[in-house]
Amino acid sequence: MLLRLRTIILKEIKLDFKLGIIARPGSALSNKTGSFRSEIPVFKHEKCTGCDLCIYYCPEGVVFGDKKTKTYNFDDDYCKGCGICAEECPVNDIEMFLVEK
Amino acid sequence: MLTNILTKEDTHKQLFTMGHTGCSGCAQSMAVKLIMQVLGKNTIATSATGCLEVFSTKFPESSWNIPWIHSLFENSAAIASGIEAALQITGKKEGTTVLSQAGDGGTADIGLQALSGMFERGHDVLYVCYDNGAYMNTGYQRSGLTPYDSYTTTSPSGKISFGNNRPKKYMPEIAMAHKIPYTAVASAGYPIDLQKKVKKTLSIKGPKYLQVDVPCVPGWKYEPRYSVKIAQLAVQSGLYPLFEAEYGKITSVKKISKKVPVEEYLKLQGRFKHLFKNEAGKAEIEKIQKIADENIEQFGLL
Amino acid sequence: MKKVLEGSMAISDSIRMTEPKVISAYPITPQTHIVEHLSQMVADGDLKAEYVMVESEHSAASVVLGASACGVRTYTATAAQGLLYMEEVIYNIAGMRLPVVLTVANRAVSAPISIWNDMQDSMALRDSGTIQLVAENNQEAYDMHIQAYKIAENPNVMLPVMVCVDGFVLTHTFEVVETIDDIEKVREYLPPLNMKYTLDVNNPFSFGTVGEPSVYIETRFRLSNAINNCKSIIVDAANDYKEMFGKYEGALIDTYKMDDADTVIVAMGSVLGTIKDVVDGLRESGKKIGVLKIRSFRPFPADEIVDALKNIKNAIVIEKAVSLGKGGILSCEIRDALYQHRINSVNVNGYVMGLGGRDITPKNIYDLIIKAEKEEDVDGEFFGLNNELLNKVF
Amino acid sequence: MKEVRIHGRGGQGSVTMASILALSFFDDGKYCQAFPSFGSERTGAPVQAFARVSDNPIRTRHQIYDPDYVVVQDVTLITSVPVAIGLKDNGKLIINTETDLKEIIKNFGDNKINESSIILFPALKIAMKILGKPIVNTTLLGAFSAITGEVSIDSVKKEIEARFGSKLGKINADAAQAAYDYIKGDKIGF
Repeated sequence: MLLRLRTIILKEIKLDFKLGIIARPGSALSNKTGSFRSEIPVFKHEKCTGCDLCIYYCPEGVVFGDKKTKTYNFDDDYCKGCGICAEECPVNDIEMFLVEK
Repeated sequence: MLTNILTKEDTHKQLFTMGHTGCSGCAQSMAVKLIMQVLGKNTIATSATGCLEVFSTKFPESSWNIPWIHSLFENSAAIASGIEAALQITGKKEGTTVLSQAGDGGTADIGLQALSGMFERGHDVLYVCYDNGAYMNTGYQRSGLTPYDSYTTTSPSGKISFGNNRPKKYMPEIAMAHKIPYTAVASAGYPIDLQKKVKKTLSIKGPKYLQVDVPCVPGWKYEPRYSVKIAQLAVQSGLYPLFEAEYGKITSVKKISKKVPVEEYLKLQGRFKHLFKNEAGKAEIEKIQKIADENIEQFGLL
Repeated sequence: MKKVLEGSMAISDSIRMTEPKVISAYPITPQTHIVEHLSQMVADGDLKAEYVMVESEHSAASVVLGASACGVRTYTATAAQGLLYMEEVIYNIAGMRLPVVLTVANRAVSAPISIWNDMQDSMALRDSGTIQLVAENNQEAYDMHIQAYKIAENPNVMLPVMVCVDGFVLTHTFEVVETIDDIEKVREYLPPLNMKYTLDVNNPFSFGTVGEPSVYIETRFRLSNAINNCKSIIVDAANDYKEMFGKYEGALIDTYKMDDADTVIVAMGSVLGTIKDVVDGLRESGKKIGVLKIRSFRPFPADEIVDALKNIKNAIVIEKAVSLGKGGILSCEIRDALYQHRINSVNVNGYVMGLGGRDITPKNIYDLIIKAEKEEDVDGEFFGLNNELLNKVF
Repeated sequence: MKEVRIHGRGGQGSVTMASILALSFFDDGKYCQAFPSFGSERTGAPVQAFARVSDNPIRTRHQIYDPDYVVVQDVTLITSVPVAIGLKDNGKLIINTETDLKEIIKNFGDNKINESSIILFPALKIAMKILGKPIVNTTLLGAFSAITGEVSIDSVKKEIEARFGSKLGKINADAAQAAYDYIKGDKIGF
C-alpha cells in the first residue's frame, strides 16, 4: 500500500487527557511550603487570651488551636514564617525567631 | 464564623488548602481562605489569570477542595455566567454558590466588559475582586486601580514624576451603577467584617460584587508581617472606605475608630518611598490626604 | 421530512434536535439568523435551554466554556471578527478538552470590513486544536451539526468542533433540506453527554491549572494526538449517521467523477456545487475531470487526499482564503501531503478567489481550468482580479 | 432549470417573495433555491433576490446573471438599475406599473429589449385595492404564476398563507388570486 503509516505520532493513545489540565482537589498539600521560611513563630502560651486572631490572619491557614484551652500552634510543614501572627497578636504571646540553617 | 480548626488535621481539610506557592505574608491568600470558610463546600469557583490562579494550581497540585476553573484573564465573570446557566438548566443551582474571582486588573481593566455583562444579565454569582492595586502577577505594573502616586514598574517615580498620576478608578461605584442587589468593600485587615459580608451574599440572589483590599508584599514593598497592619491603616486613614450597598444605594459604612494621617499608611510601603524624599513629596502627600478626607466626608466614615 | 429551509433555519433546527442545554452567542452578520431562530425556539419552549445573551463573542465562548465544564451540551455560533475575538477562548476550549460545538458562518475579515463570504476567519483558527468540518450545502450543514456533537463528545476526542458554513451563500439560502423528525432517533445516535471530569461539588477537580515547562509540552502532545487520532471517529460518525438516517455526504473527503480523471478540482464548502455543475459540462465534452471535496479540514486528511490524488496529473485548488506572506493554504498542505508520500507526479496549483463575497461563476471556474492546466506549482495566485480597478487611481 | 431575478427596494419584501416562490416550487414537486443579494443595503436601497427551480437537485450557487424571468417590484428602479440585463431571449420581464409600454421602453435606452418580453402589470393598484397597503410582493407572486406557468397558484396561495398567518395570509392570498385572475383575463373590478 502506498500510504506510509506515521506510526509513532498517530498511534492510538487512549490515555487519560487530564495531564496538565485537571488537578486533584487539595493536592497542593504535597507541597511543603515550610521551606519558604527564614523565620519561625513560637507560640509562648503565656498571655494568650484565646482571641483567635492568629487563626484568622494566617495567610496559609496553618494555625490551629482551641479558644478554651488557649493552646494555639502552627503546622510546621507549611508555615512560611511571614510573622503576621506575631505582629498581630494583641498580647505579644507569639515571637519570631530566625531559623537556624 | 470560623470553621472549627482545633487540630493540625483540621488545617489540612480547609477548602482553600495550604501548600500553595503564594508569597510569605500574602494577604490575598488570607482573604481567599476567609471567604472559603464562609462559602463552604457547595461552591464552584472561577479564577481569572493572576497570582491566585498561578500560586494555587501549579499542576499537578491544587489548593482547591472545591470545583475550580481558570480559563483566561478577562473572562472570569463570563465563565461564571456559563456555570450558573448550566446549573440553572440542570436544576443544580439551588444550594450551590458560584464564586467568580479576579484581581483588580482582571476586574476593572481587561475584565470589566465581561463583568458588566454578568451584572446586567443578573446571574446569581458572587464576584470577588482582590484589589492589590497593580498587576502583581506580571511584576507590579500599573492597573486602573493603582492608587494615586504609587510607584509601579510602568508608572515609576522619576526625576519629573511621582509615580501613578491618576486617581484610583472607583470600581465599586461602577458595580453599584448596575443596580445589582449587593455591593460591598472589605479588607484583609478586618476578617470578621469580611466574613460577615461574604455571609450576607449567601442570602442574596443575583449578582453580588465584593472588593477586598489585599496588600501585596513584593508589590507594595513592605515586610511580610505588616500585611494586616497596612490593610488596617488603609481603612483607618480613609483611603479605603469599607461599606455595603444594595441596589446602588449605600446601606452601611464601617466607621473609622481612630483616624490616622495618610502618612502613617504611606511610610510603611516602598511604593510610596519617593514621597518622603523632599518638599515636593510632602505636597503630594497633602494631595493624598485630601483624597482620604474626601472619602471620609463622602462616606461619613467618622 | 423534506422541507424548504433557509440554511440558518436548517442549522438551528438540527441544533434543536441535539438538545443543547446552554446556548450563548453575540450577533454578527451572517450568523444572526441561526441564533435568532434558536432564541425563538427557547422563547417558545420548543428547546429547553438557557440562552445567555452576552455582551461579546469573547464572553459567548467563555459562557459555553464554563457550561461545558459543568458537563452540559453547549452551542455557540459566530463569524469573521467575532471568531477572531473568540480565538483566545477557543484555544482554551480545545486545550481544556471541552466538547463545544460552534458554527462559523464563514465571512471575510477586516480590513476593509466585509460582511461577505470567504474562509479566512476559520482558517485563522486552523491551529487551535478545534476540529473543522466544512459543509457543502444546507443538507450537509444540517447533518454535520448532529455529527459534530457525536465526534466532539467521543471520550477519545473531547475537543471542540467548528462547523464551517459559508455565510450568506448557505446561511441565507433557501433550499430543500430533509430534516429528521424523530428526536428519539437523534437521542439514540447522540446519547446524553457524559463527561468524566466536570465542575461538580461532589467531585471537586481543578480545571485549567498552570502548565509549567515540566508538563506543558506533554499536554500539547496529547492534544495533538487527540485531534490526529479522531479521523477514524469522524468516519465512524458519518457511517453511523448513514446507517441511522440514510444520509451521507462524505466523512473526511469525498470524490466526484474522479475514477478516470487526469484533472481534479479541489475545494471546500459551498463552491463545490457550482464546480460540480461545470465539471458535468466538461465531462459531456469528453474532458476527464473530477472534484475532490475536503470535508474535514482539521484534522487534515493527508493520507486520504494522497490516496485520492496519487494517479492524477493536475490538482487545481480553489482557495477562499490566503496565508499572507506565504500563499495558498489548502494547496500548500496538499503539496506537503504528497511530498510526505514521495509523490511528485501531481501538479498542484492553488488559486485564491472568491474573497470577500466575490461571486464565483461557472465561467470563472471554466476559465480557471483552462489557465491552470498550462501552469505548474502555482502557490496561491489571485485569480479573477479586476485589473481595471487595480490600475485605477482613486 | 429556470432562474428568476427579483428587483426591489430594501423593505419591499423581495427576499420574502423569492423564498415564497421557492417554497411554492417545492410544493409543485420541484427542487428550488432562493437567496438574497447578500447586501448590507438598508430600507429603500435597490436590492435583488434570486430563485431557481429545477426538476433535479440544484447545486450551483452563483448569483443569477442570465435569468429566465425578471420581476421588478418598483417601476422607479428601471431608471437606475439595469433590470433587463442578461434576460434570456425568450425570457419575461414583469414590471409593476400602470404606465404604458411606450414610456417604459424609453428607459431601456441602448439596452436592447424585446418589447414582447415585457409584461406590465398594475400590482400596486391591485394591492391597494385588496390589501389597502403598497405591499406588492404577494400580488406579484400571483401574477408570476399566471404569466410564467412555472408555479401553480394554489401552491403560491398556500405558501403565502403559511408565511403570513391566518388573517394576513388569507388577504394576501386573495391578492395573489386577484392578480392571477387579472392576468388570465378577468379584470373585473380593475
